[in-house]
Amino acid sequence: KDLEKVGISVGLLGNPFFVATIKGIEDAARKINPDVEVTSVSADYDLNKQVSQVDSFIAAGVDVIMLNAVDAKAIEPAVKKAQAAGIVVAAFDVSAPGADVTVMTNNVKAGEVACQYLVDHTGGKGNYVILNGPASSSILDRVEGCKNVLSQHPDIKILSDDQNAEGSRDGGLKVFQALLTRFDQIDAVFAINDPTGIGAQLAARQLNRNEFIITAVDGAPDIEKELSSGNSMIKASASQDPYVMAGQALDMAAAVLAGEKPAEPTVLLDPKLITAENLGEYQGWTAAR
Amino acid sequence: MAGAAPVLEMREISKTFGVVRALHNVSLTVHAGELHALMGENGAGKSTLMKMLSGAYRPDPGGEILIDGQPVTTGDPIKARANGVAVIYQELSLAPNLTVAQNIFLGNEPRRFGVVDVSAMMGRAKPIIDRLGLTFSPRTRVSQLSLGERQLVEIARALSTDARIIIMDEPTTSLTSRETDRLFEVIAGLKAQGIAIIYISHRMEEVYQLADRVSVLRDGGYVGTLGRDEVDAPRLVSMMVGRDISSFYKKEHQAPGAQRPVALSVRGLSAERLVKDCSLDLHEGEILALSGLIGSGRTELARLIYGADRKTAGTMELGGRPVEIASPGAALEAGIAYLTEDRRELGLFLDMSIADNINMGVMARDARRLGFRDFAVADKRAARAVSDLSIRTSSTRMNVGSLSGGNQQKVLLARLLETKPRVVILDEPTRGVDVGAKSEIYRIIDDLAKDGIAILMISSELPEIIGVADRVLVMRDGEIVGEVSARADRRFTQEEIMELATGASGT
Amino acid sequence: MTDKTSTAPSDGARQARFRVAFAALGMLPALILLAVIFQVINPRFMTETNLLIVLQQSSINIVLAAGMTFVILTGGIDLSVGSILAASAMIAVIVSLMPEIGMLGVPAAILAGLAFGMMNGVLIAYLKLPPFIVTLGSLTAVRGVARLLGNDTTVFNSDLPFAFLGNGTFLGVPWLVIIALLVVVISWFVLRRTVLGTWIYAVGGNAEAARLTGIKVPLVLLFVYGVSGLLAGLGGALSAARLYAANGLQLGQSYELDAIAAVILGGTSFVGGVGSIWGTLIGGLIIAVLSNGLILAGVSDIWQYIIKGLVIIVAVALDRYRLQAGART
Amino acid sequence: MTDKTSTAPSDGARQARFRVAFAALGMLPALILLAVIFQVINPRFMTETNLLIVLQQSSINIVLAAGMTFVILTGGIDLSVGSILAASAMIAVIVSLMPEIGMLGVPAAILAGLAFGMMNGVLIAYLKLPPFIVTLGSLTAVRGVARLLGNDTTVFNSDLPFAFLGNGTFLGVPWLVIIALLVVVISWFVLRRTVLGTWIYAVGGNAEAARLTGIKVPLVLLFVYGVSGLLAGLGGALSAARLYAANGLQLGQSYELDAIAAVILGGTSFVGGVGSIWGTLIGGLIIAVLSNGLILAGVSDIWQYIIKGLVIIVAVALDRYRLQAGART
Ligand SMILES: Nc1ncnc2c1ncn2[C@@H]1O[C@H](COP(=O)(O)OP(=O)(O)OP(=O)(O)O)[C@@H](O)[C@H]1O
Ligand SMILES: Nc1ncnc2c1ncn2[C@@H]1O[C@H](COP(=O)(O)OP(=O)(O)OP(=O)(O)O)[C@@H](O)[C@H]1O
Ligand SMILES: [Mg+2]
Ligand SMILES: [Mg+2]
Repeated sequence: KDLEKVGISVGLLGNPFFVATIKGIEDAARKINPDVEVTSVSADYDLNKQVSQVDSFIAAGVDVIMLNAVDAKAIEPAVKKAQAAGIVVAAFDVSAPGADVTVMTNNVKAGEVACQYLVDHTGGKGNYVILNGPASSSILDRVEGCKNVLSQHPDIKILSDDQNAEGSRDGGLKVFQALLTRFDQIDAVFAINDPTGIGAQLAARQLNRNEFIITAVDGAPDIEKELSSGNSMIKASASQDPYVMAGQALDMAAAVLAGEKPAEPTVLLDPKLITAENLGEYQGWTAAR
Repeated sequence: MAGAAPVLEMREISKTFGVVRALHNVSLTVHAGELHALMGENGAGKSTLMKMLSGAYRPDPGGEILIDGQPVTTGDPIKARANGVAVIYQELSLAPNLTVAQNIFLGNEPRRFGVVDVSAMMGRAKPIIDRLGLTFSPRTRVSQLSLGERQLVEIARALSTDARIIIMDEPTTSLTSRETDRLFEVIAGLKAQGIAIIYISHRMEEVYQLADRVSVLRDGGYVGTLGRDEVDAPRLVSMMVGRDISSFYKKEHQAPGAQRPVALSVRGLSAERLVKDCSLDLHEGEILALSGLIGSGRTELARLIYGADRKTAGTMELGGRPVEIASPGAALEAGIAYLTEDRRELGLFLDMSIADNINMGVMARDARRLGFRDFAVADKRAARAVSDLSIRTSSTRMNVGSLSGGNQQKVLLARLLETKPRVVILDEPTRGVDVGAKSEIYRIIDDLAKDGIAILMISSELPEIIGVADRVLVMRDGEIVGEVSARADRRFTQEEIMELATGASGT
Repeated sequence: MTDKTSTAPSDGARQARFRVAFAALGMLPALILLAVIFQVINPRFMTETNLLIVLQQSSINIVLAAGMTFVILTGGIDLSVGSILAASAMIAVIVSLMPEIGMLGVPAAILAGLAFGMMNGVLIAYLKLPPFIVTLGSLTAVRGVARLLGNDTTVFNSDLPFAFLGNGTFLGVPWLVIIALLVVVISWFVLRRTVLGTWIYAVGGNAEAARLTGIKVPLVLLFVYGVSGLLAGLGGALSAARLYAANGLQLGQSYELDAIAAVILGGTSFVGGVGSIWGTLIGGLIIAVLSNGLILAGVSDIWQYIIKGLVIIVAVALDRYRLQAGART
Repeated sequence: MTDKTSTAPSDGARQARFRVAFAALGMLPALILLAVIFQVINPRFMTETNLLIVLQQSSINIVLAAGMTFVILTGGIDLSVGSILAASAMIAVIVSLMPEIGMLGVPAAILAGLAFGMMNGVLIAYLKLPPFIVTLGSLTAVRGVARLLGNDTTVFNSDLPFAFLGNGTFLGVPWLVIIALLVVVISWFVLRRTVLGTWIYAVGGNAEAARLTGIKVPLVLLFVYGVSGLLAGLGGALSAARLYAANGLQLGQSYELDAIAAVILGGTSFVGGVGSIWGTLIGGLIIAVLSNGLILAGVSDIWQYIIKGLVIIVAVALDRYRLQAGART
């Protein structure tokens, strides 16, 4: 079968991360078939909505569904339904049980490298804060990865890990303002994504606190700017490459559609820790490719 | 005066609401300094005609309004006011959340650079307030006022504009004779200033007393105009209703006196607000009137008996047995029914049909299994009530909001009667009701009394009290200050009641 | 006079009935117009499969909106339905995981919804607190409970005993659709054929007059918030049945807005006392047709937002215009 | 009788004034109680720094809620403020990135907000469409516009020329707080001292009566929705100034609920015509104190939801109780 119609459902379309994934998919699909029709929709983190969207894709007769699952477990029945209709399902960024192919960032690893950086630069001790976010699988994985590292160092004390900063600048600012009031001495902060990290830094600047360093996950454009500024408290971010990740997922899906069996249906991409030093080599999300 | 050019001419005014033809080619001429009374049955179209003049409605094409001989733009309240027209609406149009002063000057505030000039406002309010003898502060919120007091505010608003034509649509319905007299003095003053007044009322005595000319509408059409000398009751009534009404106050039932058992006995009823230690006995088949000035607490007392407000002290007995009435539902179950004085705010469901409004109190009783409504019974009840009380409507499925005031009142009365009460409390039962309907309502009240039902009637209209009641209790400042009853040889008089109500006799 | 009284009623009654029927049509023309436009853009829109999908997608919202209709008819509002749906769905899945009694997940969810709704009702009816604040409070608090129930994880059951409710069909019609229609029909019966229904309209029309007529206003309010909660609970069970899973945090977020939009699009007034459940049905369908049709038309997500917003506004504007034109004739 | 006429008014007036003052206190006791409880749990709560943080965190919501107060006083509602905030913030950042005219970002955002608000106003005032639907429509459509403006990316400017508005202080008081207070004071002046303010209350109290007295009701409505949009635009500028960035999709999500909650907590009635801007200020502070205090108390996210919801309900319940007790004395 040829690749003629592709449907994409992502957690939240307005997020620059997903914008990059969609671009990656579109570019990859055009390479295979210049006349391909790509429809992308946002599930707004609503499982019901995502299942409905899968239904609509089935009705619209797409060949491939590119799925960024809102819920890594519960999406299974929808995947089965689509496959029963002869559609190839490719999961990207978040795993989806039963998907034909899966490409995602190793989020556990992302948490590990980001927190390893903190450990290395605090001498393996001190007061840590984890700025948590909404309980989605990728965020849970990042926190798990971080804790994997921290738990090996008995001198590290986790002051707080149960505050939801909503994954946004606004939330990071608000929550970290209160945490700064609550704790006098903080040595390191792990933010579950870049906006949260930047929000935390804004809070710290406002309250004139600078005794700690921050790391995050994503490698978004705004963090590049931060890292390059030279005076940022944010020292590193475990970067993902949404463009490559999603493009690769589409390539694999197209292969399945053409009847090839992938050697390895699940690909975990390792994050790269970007810092001020290696920023020059980093391509970034929005790079034209 | 007849030679003077008319200040107002309305020509060939028609108005249809959907299928209802409210007015049909009505013309009217009013001169400066004249009090022109407008009469007609409920729903004849009086208020509608006046709303054309005030700009609330626009007449159907073909009609014309001329002020000082000049045609004016219709359907615009602001233009109308600029043309010197002021209105006291029948259905009060105040903003309840604002103060008295704010309402009086609403849309016309004294201002400096857009900022309300409060001192100027108070200064301008003062003479008006004095003129009407208002007993409440201009800073009072209107929601705190009783209906009668609100009507005074509405009048004050009309006086505050320098109008040349003032429309008064039933201005006295909630006023007692003292405020009414005050208003009449004001009216005399206005006439002397050359202001034209259009006066709508269902109270014949007022019309005899005030009117220079009377025009009559019937079924949306113009019937005729009588000069002051031509006005007499039978003639007016037959013009209005198209037939004679022989006896106005019908009084066939026997005043039961003490020989009939006491239906309702109230002892020491008090409330947080106003009502203090009120006691009364109401006999079966008796019509007991409750009189007093506005704000004397009659409505409050009635609501306490009905369980609509919480009492702080007092006991009640029904048919000799003590009862505890904590809610209107309980009162209805015990056989007490209450007709509110404020039919729009507290009585009617304006978005519902006439049939539903009539059946609202007995719906549960009529219901079939599982609470399903019995529409057959409901329709029958509604149809019967419509014909029994001569409610003027084309269908019982019409919204009650589209009825005229008097017909709305009959709908409420029908609802109350359907509950088959043993004790009936009527708060201003003929408020805004035309002569024909009034005499029908009196007949209904009389019939109820004949059936042995006990009736407590609150009324601000003394002739009505004298014509209908067997006995009168007078309230002042929340207390029952005295009783007036008829003796074999003579009925009680207005003077006796007023003396008690104002405390003039020094009791 | 006599002849007038005899002929006028039937005439007026016919006219009145016509006007009621016309008003009851409500937004139907807008719905049909939308459907035609989408059909022109993409002929797949009016295929049987796709129409069933639209119905299915609208069904949970319609169930919630039916409950919301009761509430809004009394002049209230219920912001907590999305959270109640999430909590009930959690309960449905958790119970379904228990061996033997798995089928009880559905009644458990419905009862849980009822319980939450009654709590809202008690606070509103007896403590006389403003509905907006009470249900905003429970929007937040019940969301917390929903998360607590699953400890912030997704609960999942691939052998859900009542999964047929969410995915099965009966004579070719999805159970979801059948249930939603049943809810609408029963709501219609309650609202239009029972005493309670008339009381609901009466309370919405004039609560103080209703009290003075002896209607137990607090009981009516308790009922409507109970119904809204119960239907949100049913919505939770259906959602669980559809997804084989539930998540306390994400499920049902901002569903209240969709439900309210369906009710108001359907012509029910916020002030209370005016409106019909059929309107709600059509309102719910308009929302579903819009979402589905825009995807079929290949409109990008950003433009979907813009178009959806504008269509909602244009639809009520058309409706307003139609009613005015109707009144004029 | 004469003596009564002379004493009664002054007596009544004094009573009335006392009652007004007492009612104006509104939710202040609830706010103080909350603050005391948090202080007991964590003595850092009442430090100067933290109180300034609370004020700062509440300020954007208070700006939105001030606009919402105008709207709700007329009996309307504005659901679109969150989206307008997002679109305006985008505009503020985009303009700030233009060399030379960067400072114009603030007026550009405010004007954009005003324009969106006026659009709502025209539809509501002149086409007489229901406010809920119109602003629900623009909630969606303007959100789409906000996303379109940045093509779904986060726009940021680390050298934002007006960043001091979001992070700077003036005599030790954050600019954000100063601006929010200014907005409240100006709103108070407009509502309580100007003719327009009286008209706003009159329209909310009885729109038909207002029309009959010659008030141009449509103009009043246009004004209130314009103000709400304008303040949402200001909120967007402040938000941009605070974050040095804006994102069309995420910014301002469900801010409308917080703003409405502040207004209603503050005692303004949904029915219109009753309420005050001071109440809104206190309502906004209660919401901010709750968020901040719960984090200081170390309450986990899940329990924050539950407690927040319950506290909101308890606060209005206490208020209701207090008013009743007051009425009795
Ligand atoms: N807005 C409306 N819609 C439909 N019908 C109306 C409307 N307003 C008035 N009507 C009808 O017009 C007719 C005249 O009503 P109007 O209020 O002018 O009577 P009225 O003479 O003032 O009676 P009343 O003495 O009871 O006040 C009535 O039949 C009434 O039902
Ligand atoms: N909701 C209220 N709050 C405060 N005061 C009120 C309220 N309602 C009425 N009052 C006051 O109570 C007093 C008595 O009112 P009530 O209605 O009982 O008198 P009434 O004798 O029936 O007079 P009316 O003929 O005007 O109806 C009035 O002075 C009024 O100002
Ligand atoms: Mg009239
Ligand atoms: Mg009274």
